[in-house]
Amino acid sequence: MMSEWITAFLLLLGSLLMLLAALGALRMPDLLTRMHATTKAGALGGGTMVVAAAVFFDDGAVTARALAIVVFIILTAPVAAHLIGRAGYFVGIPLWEGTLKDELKDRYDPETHTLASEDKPEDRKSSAPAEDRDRD
Amino acid sequence: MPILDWAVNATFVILSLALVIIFIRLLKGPSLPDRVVALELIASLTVGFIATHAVATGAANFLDVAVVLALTAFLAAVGFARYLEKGGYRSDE
Amino acid sequence: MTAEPLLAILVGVLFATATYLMLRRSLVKLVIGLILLSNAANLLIFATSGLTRGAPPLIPEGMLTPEGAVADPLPQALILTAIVISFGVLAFAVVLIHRAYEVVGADDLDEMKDTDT
Amino acid sequence: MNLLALNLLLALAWMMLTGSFTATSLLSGLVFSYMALWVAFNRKADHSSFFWKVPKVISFIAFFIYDLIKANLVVAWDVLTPTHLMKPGVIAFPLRAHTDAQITVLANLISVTPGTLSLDVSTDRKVLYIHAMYLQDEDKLRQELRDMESRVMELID
Amino acid sequence: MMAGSLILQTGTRLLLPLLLLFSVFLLLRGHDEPGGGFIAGLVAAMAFALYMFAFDVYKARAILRIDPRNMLGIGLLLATLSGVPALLQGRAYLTSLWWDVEVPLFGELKLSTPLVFDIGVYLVVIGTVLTIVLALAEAEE
Amino acid sequence: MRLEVALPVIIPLFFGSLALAFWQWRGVQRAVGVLGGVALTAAGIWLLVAVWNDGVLAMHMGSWQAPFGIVLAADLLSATMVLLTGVMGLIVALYSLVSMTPDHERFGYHPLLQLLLAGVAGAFLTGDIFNLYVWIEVLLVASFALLILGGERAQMEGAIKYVTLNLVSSLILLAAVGLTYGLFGTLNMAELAAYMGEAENTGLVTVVGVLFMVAFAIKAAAFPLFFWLPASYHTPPVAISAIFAALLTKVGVYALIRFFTLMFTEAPEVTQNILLWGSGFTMLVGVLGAAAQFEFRRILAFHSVSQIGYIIMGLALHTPLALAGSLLFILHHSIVKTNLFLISGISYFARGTHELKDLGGLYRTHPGLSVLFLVSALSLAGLPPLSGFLVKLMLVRAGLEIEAYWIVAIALITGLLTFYSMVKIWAEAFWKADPRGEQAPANGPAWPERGGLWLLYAPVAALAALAVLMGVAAEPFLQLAMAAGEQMLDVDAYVEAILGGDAQ
Amino acid sequence: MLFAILSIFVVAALAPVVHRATGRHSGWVLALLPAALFVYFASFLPAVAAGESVRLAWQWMPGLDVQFSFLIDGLSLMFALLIAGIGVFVVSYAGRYLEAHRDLGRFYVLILSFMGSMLGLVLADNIILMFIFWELTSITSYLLIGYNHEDLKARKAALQGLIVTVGGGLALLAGLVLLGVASGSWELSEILAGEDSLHEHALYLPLVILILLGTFTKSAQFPFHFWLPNAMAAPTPVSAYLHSATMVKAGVYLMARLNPELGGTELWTWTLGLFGAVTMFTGAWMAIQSTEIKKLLAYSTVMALGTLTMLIGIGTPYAAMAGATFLLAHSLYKGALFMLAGSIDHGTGEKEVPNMGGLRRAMPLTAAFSVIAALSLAGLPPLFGFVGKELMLEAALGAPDALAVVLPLLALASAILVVAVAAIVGLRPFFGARREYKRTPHESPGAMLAGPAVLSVLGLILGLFPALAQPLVAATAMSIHGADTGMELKLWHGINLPLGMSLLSLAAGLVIYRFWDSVRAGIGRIMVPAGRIAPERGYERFMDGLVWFSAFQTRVLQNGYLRTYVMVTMLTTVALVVGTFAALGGFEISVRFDDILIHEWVIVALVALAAMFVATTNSRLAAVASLGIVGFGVALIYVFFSAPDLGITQVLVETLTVILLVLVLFRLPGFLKFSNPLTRVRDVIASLAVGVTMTAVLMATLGVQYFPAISEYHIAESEPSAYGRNIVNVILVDFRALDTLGELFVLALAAVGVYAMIKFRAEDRKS
Ligand code: NA
Ligand code: NA
Repeated sequence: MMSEWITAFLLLLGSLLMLLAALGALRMPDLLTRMHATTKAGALGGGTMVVAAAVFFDDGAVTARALAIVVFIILTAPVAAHLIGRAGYFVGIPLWEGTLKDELKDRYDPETHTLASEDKPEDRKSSAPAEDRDRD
Repeated sequence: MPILDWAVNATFVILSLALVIIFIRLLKGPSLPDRVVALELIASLTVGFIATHAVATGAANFLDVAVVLALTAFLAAVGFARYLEKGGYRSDE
Repeated sequence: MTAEPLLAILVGVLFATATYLMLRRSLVKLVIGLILLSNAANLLIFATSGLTRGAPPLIPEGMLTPEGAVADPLPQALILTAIVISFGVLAFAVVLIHRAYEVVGADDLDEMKDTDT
Repeated sequence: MNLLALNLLLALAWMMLTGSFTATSLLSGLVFSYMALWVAFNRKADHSSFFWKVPKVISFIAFFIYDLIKANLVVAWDVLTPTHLMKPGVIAFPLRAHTDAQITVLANLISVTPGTLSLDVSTDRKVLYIHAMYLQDEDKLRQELRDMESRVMELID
Repeated sequence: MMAGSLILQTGTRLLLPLLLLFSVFLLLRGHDEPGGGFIAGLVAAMAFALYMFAFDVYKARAILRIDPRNMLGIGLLLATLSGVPALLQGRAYLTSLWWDVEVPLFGELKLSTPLVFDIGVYLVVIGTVLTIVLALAEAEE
Repeated sequence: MRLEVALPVIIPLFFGSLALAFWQWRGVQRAVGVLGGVALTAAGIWLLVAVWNDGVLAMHMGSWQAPFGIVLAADLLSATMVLLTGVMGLIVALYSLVSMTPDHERFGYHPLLQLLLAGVAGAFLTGDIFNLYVWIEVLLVASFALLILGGERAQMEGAIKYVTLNLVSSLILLAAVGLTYGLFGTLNMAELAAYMGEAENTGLVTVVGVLFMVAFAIKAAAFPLFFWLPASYHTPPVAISAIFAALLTKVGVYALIRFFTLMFTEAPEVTQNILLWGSGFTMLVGVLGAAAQFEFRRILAFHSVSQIGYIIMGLALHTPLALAGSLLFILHHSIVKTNLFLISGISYFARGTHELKDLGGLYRTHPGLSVLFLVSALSLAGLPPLSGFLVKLMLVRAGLEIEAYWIVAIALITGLLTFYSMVKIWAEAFWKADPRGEQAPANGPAWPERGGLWLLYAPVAALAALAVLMGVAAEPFLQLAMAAGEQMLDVDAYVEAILGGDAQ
Repeated sequence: MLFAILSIFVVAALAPVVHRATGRHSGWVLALLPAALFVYFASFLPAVAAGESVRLAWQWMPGLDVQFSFLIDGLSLMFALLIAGIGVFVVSYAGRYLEAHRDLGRFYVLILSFMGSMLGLVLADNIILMFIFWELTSITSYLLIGYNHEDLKARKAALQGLIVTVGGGLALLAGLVLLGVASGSWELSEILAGEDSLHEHALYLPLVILILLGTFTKSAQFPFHFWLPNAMAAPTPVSAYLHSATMVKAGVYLMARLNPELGGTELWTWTLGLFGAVTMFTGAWMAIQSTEIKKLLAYSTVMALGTLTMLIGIGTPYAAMAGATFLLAHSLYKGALFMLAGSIDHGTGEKEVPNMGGLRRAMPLTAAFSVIAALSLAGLPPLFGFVGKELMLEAALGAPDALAVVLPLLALASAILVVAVAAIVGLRPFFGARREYKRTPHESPGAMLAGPAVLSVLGLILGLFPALAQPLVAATAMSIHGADTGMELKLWHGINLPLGMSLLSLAAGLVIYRFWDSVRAGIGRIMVPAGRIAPERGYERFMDGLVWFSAFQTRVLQNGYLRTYVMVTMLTTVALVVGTFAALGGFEISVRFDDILIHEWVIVALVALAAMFVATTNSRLAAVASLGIVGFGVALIYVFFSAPDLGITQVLVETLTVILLVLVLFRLPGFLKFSNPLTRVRDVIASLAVGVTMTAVLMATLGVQYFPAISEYHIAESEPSAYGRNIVNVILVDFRALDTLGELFVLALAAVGVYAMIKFRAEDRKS
């Protein structure tokens, strides 16, 4: 009986987090801010609902599987976010106009795929504007 | 167990709603990364659906699908990221 | 009968969209059409042999047969085989259009009608 | 970190060979493989630390999950409120952490904690670029990141 | 390649062995639970594909050691020949044969020609996916 | 348990896998090519003899009693087709030893050929409709890979059409299989044959049958579904065109024969009428297509279409004589058309072109080749006493006996136009003076050295001899075909042999 | 007998060897074979003369009622002796005439095979066997006509002859099979002996028409006469002779052969009578317009063929006798004349009669034999030609009802023209003023004169002593008529109408000869318009039309646009499905939508939407991404309906596919809007048709299951006898392992193909 209440709660919580993530992805102004929403809410929501299932079945095998999923989500979600985020940034997807500062600007060299740790004065002139960055 | 049935149905509805919303983002784009982000979330939503379905039907085996789903969704993201790194179009409208 | 009619409609939609895509000039659309088409065929098999909710064809540990009715496992096996086969074929097709694009230099089937007559 | 992974692997291997996938077998697998590793590695000083850190690992995970929940509440707030309170921006965070493991864990941690998202590490590994949602008080943010970094560094070396 | 994303590479170092073990797990239990040679093979192949994305084709080939095309052939031979013992016994092709093997510590293992067959499937799937993916990636270099 | 039923599938699968496992060793590849052909031919002979002596044979895969497992079954039709597969595989494998470049061999030509044969043999032997789909896919993907081997632009363009249309056909086939299972709950051909009559809704059942018909008609390149063939057959290296001509469309035709003699026989007024009209148009459209061509292999490709029309005509007429005619026509066409492709290959080695306008003088410089061509070409045109006349006579007589006058008329007109095309090739490539002038070298750079030459000529001569033999020593072929025809129409015996036997 | 015929083909195969061995004497050596055959056939003469007929048979294809059966009666023996006898001279003649030709060896092969086929044709008793030899004569003659194959004219003529005769041959095949079906027998002897006549049979009309199509084309009857003279244009006189006087007589032979069974009806008499007469006149009429000597002879041959056909049609005993006589006479003089024409060509290098004259001194023997043969052709006593001509006119006068008026007139007209032709070929070259020639005229060697000598002199002897020919001719007439004609051959029939007609024709003919050049010119002026509508134009029109139409049809059907192919394929499927339902009924749908859960609706709807988006978006990557949605959605559907393994597989495969697409697509440009709105509307309609059809068919099968599914067995036996609890997996690796095995090879093959595509590149090899 208790476990049913917990299951129900976790399910609803998880799904609401998902809904939250979806709304965030829809309403946020630019790629990176959208990713803030999806990465966190999405990961937690998925995890929560799997845990709900684990609680519901209360069986070793299921628990193991649930655990595997949670671990996997926690391991992969941020990595994926990092990959998409930086890729999006490097191909010059514009940031929201409300963005205060960008310390990464012009430190990435698409030819060599290297990312500098501080501005070199000549970088300012040499680096091309975002539009010309992506070839073909 | 009325509470659970109710919760399950509610969950299905909420998830469906979320799915519709994120689908809109997928259609709107505008850039590929935006769509990939949407795809990622849809994968997570699918995990949610599966978990809920497992609870609803009492068949735990469906969770195996969720395990694989988590893995593949990640790989898809990596693939798309790689595509962008390789100098694909950032926006192909 | 549960959701078979619904799937029947979906199958129709998939066949239609696939056909439409295959009637375009773009190689990419062509291959995407083929992918949709194979999904449609699989769903068709799934629907035509009857749907069952929440009873996967698995036998609980320590038992000789599933308790109660389970979903028909044979169509599932057939579809699984079909999915794998389609995957192989479509992988080939995807690379084929890639190479065709390289040798012909255009994602346009109208550039590719010299071999016929 | 590698040892932790190894521990996990051995546990899984155990589960498979015994052919049972219950929580108990997972637990026993973890315990057995932990012991095995201890037998195998305790003479090697550089790894011995791993063993007294295991408790820390658990507390760390707890802290992490707490952060995750907090993060979501913040995002929820921002998503649901009509006007955007956020002041986003990309900041360069000079790293003290140096091993792959440290940097990776830190970056991922930052990505799942409130308002921050790791973009990338500079090729020379000196700087971590972070997208932050709330740059109202950048120094406070940098301080929080420092704390997190030191946590990670004492956990992993 | 992925301009060597440190984060991805470190993550992959951890994920690869996990995924490989997971795939073996799926393979072995496939006869009783969802899984089986094909699914397991795809998971393993994806693990290597991930490694290739994170590092590069040559590193991926290096950890593979065996050329996927040979793996392909070996898997096919395994699957094809798994049906032959039955023939030698004068029974129909692909008739399954079972041996219960007592393994110390871990109890009895069910060895069978279907298992051999499924392992063949496993190898073929890995070989196929990697042949394609690695070749494509090399073509890009 | 009859080993010979499964061997024709196992052998090429084994050799193919072997060649793949050792793809780095060219020697292994070439050995596999030849040994595989020899072994398959031997197995084919064994099977045919066994079926001739003991009637329909079956092997229940995995010892699972039909209809629960997959059954491999061989009647005279299947056995004959399997033997044909072996012979053609061997012939082409030999020819390839010289005609294929080391590059082609390095990239898997031999295993692809073996697995193509495996798929074809499997399709001929299986008694299970889904398993048929699987084997068809095997041979199809093998043919895909062979078609693009070499990476020429024309190959890619041809392949895109070939792949697309064959994929569509496979998916229609798959859908039809699913619907059949949905209606009858079984996949076993024999059981389906037994069930068909008892289904109340003949219309629905026949619709499913018609879906099968479309799928197989595409594979068989019948009107109006043949487009993939002329678009692709002439693009790959000639040995590959040759094996395609020998076997690919035959699988489609075989399946049509199997399905519409054994299973979907409830509404002949619909199915056989469609087939009859289809065959007529196929014959005419194909042969007219050829008349418009001036490239050696394209002419041959279009004729492949029109010849399929004859085979389907036999099926549509549906008498023992007609079916026997279809079977012999399949053999005849495989032998002759393959040979013509192989000959086009030799002429290509000699002159470096397939264009009739650039060819010429071969009668002067290559008299032996000329005779071999003439024999094959005239046989294709149905000239006595060659194989082509025998089969034409059978179909004409079968048609006139049941008063199907107009289809016979079309068949005869098609024969005349075939004659026209063959004579066109003869006059242009062989009789006409070499456009490069009298003193131009007889042979191009590709021409193989003395040692390899016989490997080009021996297969061609062998096939030509077969074409003559089939016409001159026709009686044994005739008896085989007649027996096969009777067997095809004796459904009950087939059902009994498959479902009656025990799984061991 | 079988041996006799096979021996020819064997020797033919060996001919080149013999030729190389015996050099310039090869002609004589090879001529020994026909000589031996002549003797062999002659040995049947007594029996046949006694009115018997010999039948010999060997088994071949009992399954199709085809056997090596031969029938020797008057008709076949007459032909056999002519072919073998004249064959002797043809071969020896060729040995010398073509001495210089590089391919004399191959020529022997052809000419001997041709003789063999001809013999087989006239001797065969089995109608299929007869047809086999019939076709062989067509193809060998094709190769002979095209003997100078590097000359375009020769190739064209050869093709024309082949198309016409083979086309007729196919009609003949149909006719013969009908004959076999109708009469229930495949042996001529049985058919002829059969009690009940075919006249009343339903198939009589079609089979007669089909058979006559075969014989008319072969025997160059109007309107198919045009190919024969063209066939003369290219090749050497000898082969020309074989065609005109032998091969084309195959048609006449067959009509004569079947006359007893099929003849005697209005249809038969009128068709043969009229067409024969018209051909007869046309031949003669064309002859005097020709100037090349071979053409003159060829057209006069057409005239002779017409005469024979007409005589067979008339069908009276008299006509039969006339036919037999005319047949023999014509073969003798025409053979001589063709070889002599060759001899003139050989001696002077001249082919045009107008340029000839005064050769009698340079070529005395040639001149002498020419005159004799020409007189026989003109039908002057005391030559055998006269006997034939008298009988012919007599028979024409004796034709039934109206024909008795038409035929004699045409016969007389032709006779007049033939006299002129005879004079032109027999006198013109040798008398009058001596002309200038390419070569200094010289007499031909013995080998080339032996034939003409024997044949023309034989014509004279038989003319003086017709009794010598009586046995053979009578026997032949008997076969043609089907009963003994009881007539005697006589040189002198007394003063009667035919004699009068002969004299008239002689006088008129000589007048025409006198003014030949102006006559030709005059006719030329009239015939120019007529020429256009000649049947030959018809043939050319037909061939051009054929090529044009096939090109057009192919442009339309095989137009190279894949989307056309897809469209046709899909719509064919739709049409056949709809048509079948329309024809057989049985389209019933009973479906309910009440038991569907909300999230099932949502997922299905989203999949459908995603698919439509994929189909319509112009962003390639958006398409790929939403393809992923379709994949996940379908996986969810599998999960919702209890297929976990399917769900997993679907997810994995879909992801992999998307990754592959991403890997290969990034080089390709974005979509362009290629098609215009109208096309898109059309395509949407077609696509909808496909979709609706599939939905309809699927819905029709829903809830219909005639028999329990075999999977009940799998569910029950999975654990007990296959030791597996995942039934799907057990099916895959045990119950239906063979499917999975095949599936593996599909994967492997795809990989090999992809690998080859990527690594094995044409452009690399070239560089
Ligand atoms: Na059916
Ligand atoms: Na063919």
